[in-house]
Amino acid sequence: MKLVTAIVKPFKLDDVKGALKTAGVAGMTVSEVRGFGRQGGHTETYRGSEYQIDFVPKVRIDIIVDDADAERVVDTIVGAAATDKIGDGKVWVTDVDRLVRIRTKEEGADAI
Amino acid sequence: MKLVTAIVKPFKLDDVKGALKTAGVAGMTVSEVRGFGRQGGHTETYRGSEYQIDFVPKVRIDIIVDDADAERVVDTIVGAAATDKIGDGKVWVTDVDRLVRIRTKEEGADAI
Amino acid sequence: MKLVTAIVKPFKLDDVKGALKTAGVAGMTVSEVRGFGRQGGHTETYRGSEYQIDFVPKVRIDIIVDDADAERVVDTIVGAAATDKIGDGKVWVTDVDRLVRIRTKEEGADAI
Amino acid sequence: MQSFSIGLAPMQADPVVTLGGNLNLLWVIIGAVLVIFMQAGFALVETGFCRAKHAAHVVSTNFAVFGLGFIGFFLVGFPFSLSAWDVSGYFGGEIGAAVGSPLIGDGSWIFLFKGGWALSGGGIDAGVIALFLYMVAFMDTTATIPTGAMAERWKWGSFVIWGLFCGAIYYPLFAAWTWGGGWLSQTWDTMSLGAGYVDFAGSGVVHTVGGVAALAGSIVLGPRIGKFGADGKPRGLPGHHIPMAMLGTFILLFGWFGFNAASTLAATDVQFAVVAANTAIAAAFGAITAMLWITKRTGKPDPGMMANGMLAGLVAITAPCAFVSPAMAAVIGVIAGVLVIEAVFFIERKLKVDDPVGAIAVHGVCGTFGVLAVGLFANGSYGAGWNVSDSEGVEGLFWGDAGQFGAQLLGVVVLWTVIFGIAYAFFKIQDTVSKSRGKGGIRSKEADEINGLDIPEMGVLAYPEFVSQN
Amino acid sequence: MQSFSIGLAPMQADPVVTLGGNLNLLWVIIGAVLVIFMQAGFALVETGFCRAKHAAHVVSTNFAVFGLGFIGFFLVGFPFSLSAWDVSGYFGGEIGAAVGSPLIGDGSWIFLFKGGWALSGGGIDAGVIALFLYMVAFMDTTATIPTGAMAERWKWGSFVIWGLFCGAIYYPLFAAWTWGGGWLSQTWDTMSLGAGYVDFAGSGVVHTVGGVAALAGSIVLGPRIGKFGADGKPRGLPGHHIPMAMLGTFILLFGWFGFNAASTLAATDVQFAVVAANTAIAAAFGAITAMLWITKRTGKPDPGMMANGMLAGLVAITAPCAFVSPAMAAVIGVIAGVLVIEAVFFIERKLKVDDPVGAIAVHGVCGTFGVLAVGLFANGSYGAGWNVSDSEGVEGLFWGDAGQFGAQLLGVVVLWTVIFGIAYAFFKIQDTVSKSRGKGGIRSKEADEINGLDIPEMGVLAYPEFVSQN
Amino acid sequence: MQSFSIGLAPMQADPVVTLGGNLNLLWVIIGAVLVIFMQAGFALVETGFCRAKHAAHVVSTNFAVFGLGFIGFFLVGFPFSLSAWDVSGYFGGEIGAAVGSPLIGDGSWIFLFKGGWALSGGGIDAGVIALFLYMVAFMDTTATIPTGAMAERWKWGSFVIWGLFCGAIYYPLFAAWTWGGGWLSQTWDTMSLGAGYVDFAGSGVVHTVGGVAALAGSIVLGPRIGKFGADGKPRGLPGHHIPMAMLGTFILLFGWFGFNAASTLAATDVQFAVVAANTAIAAAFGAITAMLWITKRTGKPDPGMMANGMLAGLVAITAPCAFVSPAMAAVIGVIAGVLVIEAVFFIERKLKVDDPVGAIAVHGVCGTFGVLAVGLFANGSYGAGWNVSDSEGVEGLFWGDAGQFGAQLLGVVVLWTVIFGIAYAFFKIQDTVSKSRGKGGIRSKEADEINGLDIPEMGVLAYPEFVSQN
Ligand SMILES: Nc1ncnc2c1ncn2[C@@H]1O[C@H](COP(=O)(O)OP(=O)(O)O)[C@@H](O)[C@H]1O
Ligand SMILES: Nc1ncnc2c1ncn2[C@@H]1O[C@H](COP(=O)(O)OP(=O)(O)O)[C@@H](O)[C@H]1O
Ligand SMILES: Nc1ncnc2c1ncn2[C@@H]1O[C@H](COP(=O)(O)OP(=O)(O)O)[C@@H](O)[C@H]1O
Repeated sequence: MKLVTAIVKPFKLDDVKGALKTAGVAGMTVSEVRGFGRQGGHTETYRGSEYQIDFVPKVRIDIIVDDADAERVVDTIVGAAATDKIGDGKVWVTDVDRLVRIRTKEEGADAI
Repeated sequence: MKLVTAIVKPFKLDDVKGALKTAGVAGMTVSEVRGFGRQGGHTETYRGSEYQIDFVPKVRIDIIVDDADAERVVDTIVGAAATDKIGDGKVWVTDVDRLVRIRTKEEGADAI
Repeated sequence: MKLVTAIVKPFKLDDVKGALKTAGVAGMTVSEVRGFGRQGGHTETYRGSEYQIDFVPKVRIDIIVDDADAERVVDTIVGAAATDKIGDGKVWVTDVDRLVRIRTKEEGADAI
Repeated sequence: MQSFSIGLAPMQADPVVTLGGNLNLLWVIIGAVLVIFMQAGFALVETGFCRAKHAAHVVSTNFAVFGLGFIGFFLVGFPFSLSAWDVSGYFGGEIGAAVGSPLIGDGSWIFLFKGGWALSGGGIDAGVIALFLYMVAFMDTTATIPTGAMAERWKWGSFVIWGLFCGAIYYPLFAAWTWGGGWLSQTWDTMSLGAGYVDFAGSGVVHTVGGVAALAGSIVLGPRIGKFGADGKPRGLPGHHIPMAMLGTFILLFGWFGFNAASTLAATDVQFAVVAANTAIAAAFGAITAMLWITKRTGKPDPGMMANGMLAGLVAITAPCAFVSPAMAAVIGVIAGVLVIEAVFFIERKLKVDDPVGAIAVHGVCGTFGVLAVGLFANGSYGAGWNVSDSEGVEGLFWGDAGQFGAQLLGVVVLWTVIFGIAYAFFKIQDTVSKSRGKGGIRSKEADEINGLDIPEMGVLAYPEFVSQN
Repeated sequence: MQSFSIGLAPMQADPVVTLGGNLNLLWVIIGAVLVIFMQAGFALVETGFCRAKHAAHVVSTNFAVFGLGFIGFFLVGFPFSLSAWDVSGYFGGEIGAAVGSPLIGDGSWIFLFKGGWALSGGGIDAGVIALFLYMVAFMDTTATIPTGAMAERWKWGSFVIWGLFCGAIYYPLFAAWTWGGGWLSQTWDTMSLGAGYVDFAGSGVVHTVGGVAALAGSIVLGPRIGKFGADGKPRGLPGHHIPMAMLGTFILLFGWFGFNAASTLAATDVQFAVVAANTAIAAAFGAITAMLWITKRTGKPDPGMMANGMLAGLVAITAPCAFVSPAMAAVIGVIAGVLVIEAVFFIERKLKVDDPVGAIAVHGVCGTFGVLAVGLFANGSYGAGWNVSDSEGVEGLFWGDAGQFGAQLLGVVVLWTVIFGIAYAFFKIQDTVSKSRGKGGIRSKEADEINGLDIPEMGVLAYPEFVSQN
Repeated sequence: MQSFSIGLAPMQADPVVTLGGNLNLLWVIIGAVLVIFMQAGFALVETGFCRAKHAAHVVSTNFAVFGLGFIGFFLVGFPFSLSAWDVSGYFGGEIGAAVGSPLIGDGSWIFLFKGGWALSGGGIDAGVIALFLYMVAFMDTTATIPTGAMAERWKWGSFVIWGLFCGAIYYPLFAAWTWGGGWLSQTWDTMSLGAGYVDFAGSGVVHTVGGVAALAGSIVLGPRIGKFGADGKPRGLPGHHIPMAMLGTFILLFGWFGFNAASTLAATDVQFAVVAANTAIAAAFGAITAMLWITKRTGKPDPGMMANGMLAGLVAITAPCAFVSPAMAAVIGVIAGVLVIEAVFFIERKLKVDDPVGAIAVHGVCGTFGVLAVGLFANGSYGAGWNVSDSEGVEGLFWGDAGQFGAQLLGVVVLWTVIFGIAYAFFKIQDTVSKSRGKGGIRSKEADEINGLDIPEMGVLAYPEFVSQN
């Protein structure tokens, strides 16, 4: 199996989730993260003193998929998350050795 | 080394931590995540209008272990996190190339 | 490509970010996590009853890098995050099969 | 309150009258202080019911509107509306004589007044200044109502103009007509309608006037992104801090006693005690009725609707509070508790208007009900000589005076046509001018709305440290 | 307060007496408004000390209980308890005469009253209505005490019944016996105990009555999941919002001045100033003593205990505040500051009862101490003719009147047997009936308690956006 | 307020005078209650402007300082400063006579008083006790000002000593000199300066005294880690809860009416109404001016500066509020709104002093401006016989009395030399002693400051569940 990890803009989460559902993805895990990259941050002032906002809020999505589905899932995410503006984020794939569903102890593909 | 990642129900964190301690696991990293899966979400109404709660709060646990311990650790988590109700979560294992303990610069197994 | 993951002390984030910038790292993703390890927790009392604080706040940094840069990036983090006190954290490296930049659909090294 | 003064007759010499006047002056000042504190209540209710990414913006509009409206009212709003009101009778006779005179119209057909600009010039004494302080607090309540309905998408710069406009011109109009001695208060004479248009503490003057502006502003702004689904159905966008909204509601309840009970302008008029109790009774019945009604409608006791229910009862009892019995106050509270929920549904589902906090339903709809309630439930036991009329006590339809109901109905029509029209014109013109100037109108940029108004508009997040979802 | 009226003698004709009556009426209304605002204080303290996942539920119980108790008291609670109280003497003689009469018992042995249901019917005037408003606010304080002790595990539906029951029946009983002219207030006559049972502003009538209900309810509900470890040791479950709890405590301090000082029912009785100061003194000494004591006991100045310490001082001084000197008020505050902490320890560690906010220790234990404090520290300088007795001033044991202490002791026994018994029976019966109906009792479902009551019971999270741990 | 009593002449017999005295007593108590509530405002402003990891510590210092200062003032502070103040004239003549006498100095050169320790001993009556309650509330305002400027790095143990010291000795000094009848109030006699040093409600006595202590404390503590970059430039460290700070500001506005308007000590002196209005006017103009000025300076309407602007207006009008016209109150508000921002910049950028909440700029700088404003804008229409002088009304420079400006200037010099010196010495000595004892000084440990003071100092986090960044 593969673990597909995506960093996307928060307001895009709904679209991505929708697209993945349609693409038959049964589950995913999401977390709030902060991103730093080309999009960069900006300087604001608080009570007259400047401060840096380096990080931009992003959402991280982790999805375990069958090897066969990895490519399709990545493309689905890329398609749904794109605004074509800087800061859209990244998607990457890593290899998973083993997967277990806690409730049923099923392993591998059955556990997805 | 291996990275064992588990998604469990928040109120199970204490049990899992306890079981892992007993199993000799010296450290772990935990984060608050939101899960989407078979457990599904539900619809509520706020001021008379419906809204979807798609994601369920979950806890993510990341543990670096020696290759030899991976299986035992996975089983320990599965054992401790199970409520046999839908939404118990998943555990997966990925391969780690390199590990360093920042404080001592120790590498590999010594760094765990 | 490689995924470098680091768990560091929150107040060290600025230093690490700075060092990575200097080292030419263009982007990273950060999240708030809680750590458990040798540093251990402590017992406090609330309204006269004791309670355990098992986890220490930590920051997680995920960075996708070119294979060639992995080592240098790890060393940079280790150098910048160290306080030589217990609880400094870990850095680990895992392998990445595929990377896509959502905005441009660029793949691999170009997507970093 | 009413135009012109009843109460203690001015008898310079009598130390008891003077002391009674001191007592009344204190009561009015305490009332003003309580009403001013309501600003905090509005700020918390509106902020709590909005989303975290806009919280600094929403709370700041509520904060700034106090000063903006205040300045407009101080400079010209008070003179325009209430400067000709003689309150010396309440304050012992020696202070509080009118400083103003008609500006537009005369006799029973006055539309605006003049005199006492910036509380300067002759005749300004402790009595006039006390009246100003109490009245400026009422005006600020009106000014802050639209900040709730228009929250999460209103440009700071556009909002600032509203604040000044409301204090200087918008609020003063209807206030002049009702309390200042203007034409509506004289309809007992000009149209022989009961005791003329009667609004004891402002269901109309303050709440409906604010509510129609909230509606006008929300229409011009349009709904928040994501409020209505592709199917046109409204979607719930939960407020980010329920305890904050609940605290705000309690603060409003607290301040409302100054709003209603001190509107006797006299502690020597023991009716203020009845007014205070009726206020609490309507609030309690409104809250519980709304709790039960929303449970019946959607299955759970939505905290937001409970809070709206209490406010609905408070708004509805504001006009009739001095003229009805406690039992009738309970009835008014019950009706308001149901009405506010149905109004929220109607506004969202039928009108497709987005009001994040329910300001239109609470202040506009229940305020209107309050005005009519005077014409229905007033029992004639209080209000003899109201509006310097020959009335022996304000009496509603159910107690036999159809004329009074007519007066109230007339006021309602004016509120929903003339006053709503002025508000709509104001926002529409402001929006058009801004667009024609390439400034994009009174609504904030789409990107800002999506990411939150706090950083782009205020430069700070409400909660820079708390990690939040969406 | 006491049963029946002293103060100004009614002299219709005299304008000074009338004006004095107006001043007193205003003071009572201002007092009522301050006490009503205490609801916000309770809501914040209780919500702040609970966990985020239950916050919308806890704040909503505190919000709704105001209206639920109010309605019960409005319809029948006030008539049952205080309708025969003649307060005309305070209000200038022309208003405030009693509207009720004995319902059960007569002479010095009255248990319940009747008359003035829903503030309707003859004799209801501004004076009676003012008394109602002040008294309903006291009742609501009692009603909201159990919402703290029973928080995080109480089913909404069951809670609603409590609110109505407390306002209609539970609170009125002891109030009738103490302030309404009931048998306890007559013990100076029937048992020749000092001036009879004396409770100036309600350490017993309000706080202990609420505190014993909190204990009864917590026993029936049982502790929260995870409160006691396998070893039976209590575990700390930190409150989710300390600043919220601190703000709540300050609001309670603020409102308490209305609670105690306005209980003279007269500003013409300058003792109200002494009462106000004694209230502040006990609060200050209670807070600082608790801060030092908890530091001594556990090593750090726990904010929660500091807050409880101030409330402990306030609760304890409530009964004796008019009868003791400032220095004695300080002593009472110091004792309360230690007592509340030891009581929390005893309740958790020995009784194994779970009270998330310390309501039982603060209101039940310190309220009981306050009642006894009258019988110990009252110095005889105030309270001549109290309870229409022949007493020349309420005097405690340390000043020589053992009888007064006897009266107070009797009251305490009644509170912890009869009143506690009624509360326990209420919750137990409600629980049993619900279970027998297959409704699972008054405690919320285990799964709901684990995941938080907000979504299942209220339909919304208190903080839908903030990411939270556990 | 002023030293010694004017107002109603004592005429035992006359019931109208007695009743007027009751009314005034009530007004003073209500004023005291409002000022006490300001503690909640300070707690919220200071906590909201600090970072989440210190929030339980900051809110707890604000909570505890109320009791600590109170105890010090109760035991010795009040006797030292105000025990010789005869207020019987305000309260009808029968109560409120002075209980104290000079301790150090005599005639027109008194520095400290004695008598009435712990409100015990002869002569203590409702009038004296009312004065105490009102004055202790003023003292606590001073005591809580440094908790803001010194926040996030102040050791709990060191803070506790400050609280006691401020109530017992620090605050009483200048209060004795200004209001107690001390030497500064007599400068009309000793140096023939106008009506002597005049401070109606405490821009100097309360706010500047607190502000200079805030400056002294911040200097001794040094800036927070990370406040100044390597380049020496100040860095913004955003407050963690803007709505909390805004609510606090509204609560302060609310309480300020008790602070200023009740300082007439008499509702029979109708000037209290003018004072109340002037207070609101300066607050409104201060807030809006600051909003515009910060937008001009940094581009956006920083909520923190808007809040500071309102407080600046309030602090500045506190001394002159009774002596100036409404229009002049607006001018004072405008000046304060600009002044506070420039002062914050100066303190941070030039003095390199770190004040997380702007307490030095708001209370110290604008308080000083307020003191001088009396000497500039007072129009002579009020204050005849002030400080028992022969003045026919306090008159500022612009109205022709240079002497009055001289008196005010003298007061300012004393504040910034003697009083600042005492505060600096206190903190410096405390720090040195602690270090010499190996206790590390009054500043908290570096590690604690970095991780947050909540756990190490208080044992609990303010928000144990909310996930937060940094
Ligand atoms: N090298 C990287 N490793 C991990 N995450 C990255 C990396 N580069 C960017 N990101 C994440 O992707 C987000 C978007 O990247 P950014 O460079 O800002 O724009 P774009 O995705 O258009 O190139 C960043 O906010 C960060 O969260
Ligand atoms: N394919 C997946 N990839 C990543 N996380 C998943 C995936 N499927 C489920 N999860 C996580 O596991 C949790 C539980 O899964 P769910 O399907 O709801 O129940 P069960 O674990 O019993 O099958 C989800 O809330 C989600 O966090
Ligand atoms: N085996 C592990 N797997 C994952 N994270 C770990 C592991 N051990 C430690 N960590 C993380 O590293 C942090 C520091 O580790 P700790 O043992 O406390 O000190 P040190 O890094 O000095 O050995 C922990 O708080 C935790 O977040």
